[in-house]
Amino acid sequence: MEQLNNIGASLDFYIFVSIALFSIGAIGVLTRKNMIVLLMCIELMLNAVNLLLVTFSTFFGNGEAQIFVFFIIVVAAAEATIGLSILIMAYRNSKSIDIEMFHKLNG
Amino acid sequence: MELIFLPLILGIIAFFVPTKWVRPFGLLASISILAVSIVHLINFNTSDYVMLFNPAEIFPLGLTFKMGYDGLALVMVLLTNAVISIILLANWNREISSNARFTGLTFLMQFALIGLFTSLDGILFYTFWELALIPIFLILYWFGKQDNNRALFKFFLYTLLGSLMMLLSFIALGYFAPNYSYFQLVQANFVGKEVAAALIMGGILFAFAVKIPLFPFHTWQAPTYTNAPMAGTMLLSALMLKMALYGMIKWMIPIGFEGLVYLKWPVITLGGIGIVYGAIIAMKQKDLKTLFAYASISHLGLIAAGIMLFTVSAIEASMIQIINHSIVAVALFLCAGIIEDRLNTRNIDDLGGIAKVAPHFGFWFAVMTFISVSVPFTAGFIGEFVLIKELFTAHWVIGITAASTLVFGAVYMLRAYQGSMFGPSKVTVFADLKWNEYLVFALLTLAAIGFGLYPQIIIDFIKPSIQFTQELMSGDLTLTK
Amino acid sequence: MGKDLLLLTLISLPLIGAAINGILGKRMPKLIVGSLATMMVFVSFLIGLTLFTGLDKTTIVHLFQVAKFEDFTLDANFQLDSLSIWMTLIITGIGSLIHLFSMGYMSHDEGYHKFFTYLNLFIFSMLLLVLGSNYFVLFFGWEGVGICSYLLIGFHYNDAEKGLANSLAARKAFIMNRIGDAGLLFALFMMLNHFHTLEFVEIGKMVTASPELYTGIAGAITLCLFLAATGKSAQIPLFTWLPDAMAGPTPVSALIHAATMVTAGIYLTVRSNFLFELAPTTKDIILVIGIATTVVAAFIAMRQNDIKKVLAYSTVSQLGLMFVALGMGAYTVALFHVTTHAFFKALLFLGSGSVIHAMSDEQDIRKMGGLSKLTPITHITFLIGTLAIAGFPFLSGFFSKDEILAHAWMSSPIVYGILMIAVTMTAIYMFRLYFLVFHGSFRGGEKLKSHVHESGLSMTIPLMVLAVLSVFGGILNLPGIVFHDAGHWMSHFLESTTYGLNQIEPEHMDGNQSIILMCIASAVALSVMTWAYITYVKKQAVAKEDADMNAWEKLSSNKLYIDEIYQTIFVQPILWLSTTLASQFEQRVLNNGIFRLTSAIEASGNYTRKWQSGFLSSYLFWMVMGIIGFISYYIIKSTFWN
Amino acid sequence: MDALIIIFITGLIGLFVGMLKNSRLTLAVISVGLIAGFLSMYYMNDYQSIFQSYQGLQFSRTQHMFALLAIGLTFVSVLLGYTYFKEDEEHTSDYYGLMLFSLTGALCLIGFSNLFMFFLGLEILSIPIYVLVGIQKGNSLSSEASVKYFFTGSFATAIMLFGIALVYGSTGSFEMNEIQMALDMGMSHSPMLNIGVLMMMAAFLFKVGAVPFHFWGPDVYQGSSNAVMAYMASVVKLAALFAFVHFFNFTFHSVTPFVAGLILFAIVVSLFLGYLSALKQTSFRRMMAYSSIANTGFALFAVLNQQYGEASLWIFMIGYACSTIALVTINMIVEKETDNIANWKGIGYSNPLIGITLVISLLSLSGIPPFTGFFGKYLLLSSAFTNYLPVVILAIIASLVGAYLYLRLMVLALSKEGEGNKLKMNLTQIIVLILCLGGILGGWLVLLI
Repeated sequence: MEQLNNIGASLDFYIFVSIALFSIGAIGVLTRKNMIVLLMCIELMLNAVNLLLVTFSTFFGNGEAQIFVFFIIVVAAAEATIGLSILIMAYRNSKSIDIEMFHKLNG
Repeated sequence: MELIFLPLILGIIAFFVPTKWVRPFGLLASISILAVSIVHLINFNTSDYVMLFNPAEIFPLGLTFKMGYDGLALVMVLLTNAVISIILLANWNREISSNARFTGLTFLMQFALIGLFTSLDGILFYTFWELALIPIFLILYWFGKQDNNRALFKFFLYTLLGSLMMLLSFIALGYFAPNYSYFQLVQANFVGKEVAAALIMGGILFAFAVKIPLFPFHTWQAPTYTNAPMAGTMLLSALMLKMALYGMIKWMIPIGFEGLVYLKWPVITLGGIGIVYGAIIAMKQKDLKTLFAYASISHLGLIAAGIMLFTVSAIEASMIQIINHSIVAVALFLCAGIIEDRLNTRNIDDLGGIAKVAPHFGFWFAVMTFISVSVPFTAGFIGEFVLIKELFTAHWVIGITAASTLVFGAVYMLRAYQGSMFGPSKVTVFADLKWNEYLVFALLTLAAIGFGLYPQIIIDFIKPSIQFTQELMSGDLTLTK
Repeated sequence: MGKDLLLLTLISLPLIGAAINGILGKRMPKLIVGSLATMMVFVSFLIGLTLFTGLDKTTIVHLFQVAKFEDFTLDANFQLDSLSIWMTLIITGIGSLIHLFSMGYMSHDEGYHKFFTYLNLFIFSMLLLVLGSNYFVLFFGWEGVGICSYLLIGFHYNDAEKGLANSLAARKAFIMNRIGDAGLLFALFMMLNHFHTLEFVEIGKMVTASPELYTGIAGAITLCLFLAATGKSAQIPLFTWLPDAMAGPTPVSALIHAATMVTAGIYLTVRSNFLFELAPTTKDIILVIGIATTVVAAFIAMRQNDIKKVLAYSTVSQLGLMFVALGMGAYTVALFHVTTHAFFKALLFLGSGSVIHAMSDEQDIRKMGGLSKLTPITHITFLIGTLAIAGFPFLSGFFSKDEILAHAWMSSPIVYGILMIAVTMTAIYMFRLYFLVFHGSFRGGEKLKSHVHESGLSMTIPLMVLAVLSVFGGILNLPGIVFHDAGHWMSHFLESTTYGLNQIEPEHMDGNQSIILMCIASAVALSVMTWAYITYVKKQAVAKEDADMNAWEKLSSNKLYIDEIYQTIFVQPILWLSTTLASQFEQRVLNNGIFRLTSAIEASGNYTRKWQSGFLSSYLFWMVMGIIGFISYYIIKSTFWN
Repeated sequence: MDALIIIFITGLIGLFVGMLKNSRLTLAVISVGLIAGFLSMYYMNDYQSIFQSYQGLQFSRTQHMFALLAIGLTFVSVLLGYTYFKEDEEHTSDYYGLMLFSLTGALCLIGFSNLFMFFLGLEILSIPIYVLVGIQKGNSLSSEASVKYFFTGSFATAIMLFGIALVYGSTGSFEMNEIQMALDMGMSHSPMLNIGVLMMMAAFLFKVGAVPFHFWGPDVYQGSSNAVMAYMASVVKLAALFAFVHFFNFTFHSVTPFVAGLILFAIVVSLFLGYLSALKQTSFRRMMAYSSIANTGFALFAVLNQQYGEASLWIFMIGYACSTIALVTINMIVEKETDNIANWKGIGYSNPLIGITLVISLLSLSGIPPFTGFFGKYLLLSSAFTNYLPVVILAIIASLVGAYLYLRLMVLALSKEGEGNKLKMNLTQIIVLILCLGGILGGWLVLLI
């Protein structure tokens, strides 16, 4: 119970941190052109979510959220692998991993 | 049920009939359908509704699947079947009638029309209304001129816009009645919500106005007629347009009369404008088909204006006039088609002196001309007489406007006839009529004169339905269904 | 055989004839076709006679009910009374004579059976017109005769040079009649709205029962009726079709455009006398228009060179005279003139027809002359006709015209004066015509002269019969002042149908006056005759060419330019409107407007597509923008909403 | 429940059977598996399942219907894919396997009753699609499409997760009904929750492909193969839309009025943007993508319809999916090296089956009765009629533009110039067309049951 309280005091702090992380990730996604970096930024966003979930789970004092976090980690891993393979294939087709290269499909 | 589904089945069969059998098949099939409807006519002796399909329970969306006919609907069904047989007969010597696609589509359209006339459920009505659009569209597209896409799109989108407005109105109606059964809808109570009723009816009326077509919404008509094949034009003007007029009588007035007071005079005015406008434009048209198209704008403007008077006599006269217009439309477009077949032109300037080389055609064309200017002894006369009388009673200005059709009609019809048949004989060789064309003309004349001398036979059939409407409007009516 | 049945047979016989000829005529020999048609009409004439003799009171025959509407019914009823039977006799009598004449006249025409079909049809519709017991049936006949007249005027539509003109004339006649018909329709509507019936008798009863109720509406109704009458009976302003209608074969002109159809207007007015009696204004209008028409037409007739055109304008002028009588409320007098006019005008037309036949279709009087020896019978009969119409003493025309003049004198001397001028002009042009055609030397050249011949019996017999009639026709209605007890037989006969009238009987004026009037009339006729004889026979004056005419003559020979005026005032503007509407409004505004709209919608697709740039970064950017937009929406809403 | 297992295992088996390099056999195995899954889903309530106890997946009657529809549509897509996949024998099974895995995800997404299952379903649904889109290795368009889809998709996932986290944070539970209760107790207007809901909504809009998160749609549809596109347009859209509707009609129903404005905005813009942009396309799949954006706009009316939303969505989706699959099949039959619409000229004239199918599916798409498409639209619009009349009218206008679009295609395809060029179809395609035809003509009859 005390634990809950003393995290309760600084709950907002955790939330802000994770929001900040999330925003950084998002801004990275927006600004960077290298696909690998994009991938990393998305990972960062996911981790921000993880942080948030863990915070809440501590706040509510139940483990559900932490289980959810495990799900997220697994899924993130899967996504990363898929993403990398797609990236490789894309690289094979057009010798580049700069997303600006890909605008044949438009209009 | 067979009344409704026979055309559908025959239509589907028609697609698979080998080419050399299509022609007789089509004619026989249409005649058999006509025979079925005549059987219904013989058994019809009640002023009440004959339900063809009347499920007890009510399905989601307030769908009730009620189908049946009263005198009004039965008359329209008969008209449809008769006209389609006539059209197939008229096209007997044209290769279009040996085309399985055409025959099939014609029957599908017949199915849609009969369904529309017999449907007693709002959504069914709307469904058939839309359904009727598809076969005619394909007929126009496949058998019309090849460069007619623009006209086609105009036609389709115009009518579709109308239908969507109608859909909105029907959705709105759903809030005024427990379900979409006709008998529930007519009891929809708009007291205190007249404006709402006016808006709803306005939506429905828009769809009708486009189909009829009323004055500002008619631009699809002339190009569509001009590009369409003869049969397509006949189907359009002899049957398609009647859907809208029937809808006005059967669906618009009984359901939304509370709101129609707001629409009455606007529509009558548009009709009046249409009468004069169509006639005046028809005067100088060169293309026979275009001329007849504008002429029919003029005729139908009169009918629409008459219906909007809501008086029993006017509506009875409108029905007579509806039937007459079907006769006239088939007749005139057949004449135009005959000329086009023989000479590959419909331009009055290139014609002239046909009556000399083809006296029989000249004679029949003259008869049809007189029928279309609705001289006495023809159904058109009684119709126009009473319609104009009612309009005149309503207001003398509209009466005089409507009466101008007497003079103007004579002007453009005689001009068309004189220009193509008489005068300097530009045309030297012109094959005279074929047997089927003789037959068609004879039948049409017979019908026109028969109804012209004894229109009572129509009135007797439709009177109950119209008095039903009147009782609704006067408020003393208890419905059982 | 009951009256009803007789009446129905009387009506239906011509229809049967038409049907038979129309269907089988092509295969039957001409003689049978013609005689069948003639017999049909003649038999109905005989039936008419029997009915005429057995006539006692008004009988109405109900055939069937055409249609029953909410507040009125349309019935096919027929009425047998003095007026209708009188008209029937004229129609069938003259009609059978003209049928007989046509058998000879049309013998060379390939459309023989068609012609007789149409003629019989015409007789049928004319009988409907006069025998109908209500305005509805009357309207059937009214339009029916219009159609037949259309068909018969344009009968020679495929004539090499005149074909187009013929068909155009037919069209003009039909359309102008249609304008009149519209008037009749409106009259019918008003009657339906106020009397809820169209039966003559019932309306008559209502009106006579309480005249004061209906004075207002009667004015409107009668005006519409008179509009119809002007259409059918070729009065100002709708008279220009009649001269053109001469394009039809001559028997047609005789039957339709002189004897019967054009008098339908007079019949209509007499039929509705009970209404006209309530509308003094209308009667004045009728009077004025009648006077104007008779003068104008007579003036135009003076310088026409087409033999039939002259007679046509004289017809218009005579009809005007009848309307003058109607305008003065002298209905029986008008009918009397209708009768005599039917006799002598039919005679004149047939005579001219026989002339034209003899001249092998030459109608220009400048090419004729001296036909008196070549065609003796025609000459005599034509002379009788001329004398009759010119008002030569004791011929039919003399009496009928004199009645009208007497009434005119009673109403006002001015009217009488103007009418006298018209009468004088009538005499002038008729004698001019007569002398130019039958006297002097033949001007048509030898070749034509060689085969000028008298017509066959079938044509001359009618001429003679009609000649006799036009001589003794006056007996029907001798002026009471002179032949005291024998006088006004016809007026008394017709009183039963022209009931409720207060017409001035010439008895009221003292004998000397009326005798003086007669003397003046005959003096005029005789003096004109002598003058014309001197000018055209002694001085051999021939109709002038347009070049050396003075202004008045030009005006006359160009028909006062009325056709041109109508063209510019009515026809051109409407046609202009038609073209402009079609090209400007229809095309520009409606068509292109919608097309522009659709193309604009289609083009807008190009702009919406631009958003889809194809760059991943922009996609992501817009997604973020979307989220930011959502959140700002939330912030705005939560701050301003609650 | 068992259906998921069956389908998943079938996918695995399929992968192994694929080694035999016999595409017919693979197809047979997969079909059997799908049918088995369908039946087990159909008779779900008639027998004791060992997984009955599991609370994470609950199939209510509606969800049941949706699940069946999803399986059915997948089956159709599988059949449709056959002709295309059998070209490279050794990878045939991969397609099927991936499709089936993705279907498993879809089923989770339909049957979820807590956020775990929801999230897993979403991912299991999406990840195979990323692969499927890019599976044409040599094709640079395909790889581009898959890149775009992957990055936008995973970005959306991140947003979705953040939303979920915030919702959890403000309600303290992952169980749908508990969240609902928590919201009903009146925490609904805490900023955290609302922002969470908004973010989830954004992610949903992305998944269903509505403005302004629609950008992936056209590119991905064009880049992927016909079969995959058909699958995405039908099953993926169905599952995503259902989840969306389910969330906002039940769990978040107290929040829905609050976000209604945004959804209406999305609806209107999607409708117009979709149809207008589609007018000028030359690539068929791209055009269908835009049309699918517009149709999503219609489908979103279901979100605002608390009462009949899901039922209406079902009717609408069967109409839309069947029409789309039918059209894609036809496109597959006529497709030359490119999927240019010009290939369609006159195909309908002398091939009756194709002609009838395309006419009916296009009419159904333009919302003409008595086809299912009409009833779908009718239900959606009529429910929205009272509250959102202006939007309904706009939707009507937009559907007129749509009608013009489909009409043009119809006219092109029915042109007489196609006289006599018979296209050859193999059995599977014919079956697919007939199934779709049945769906379009008969789908709405479900209303009467």
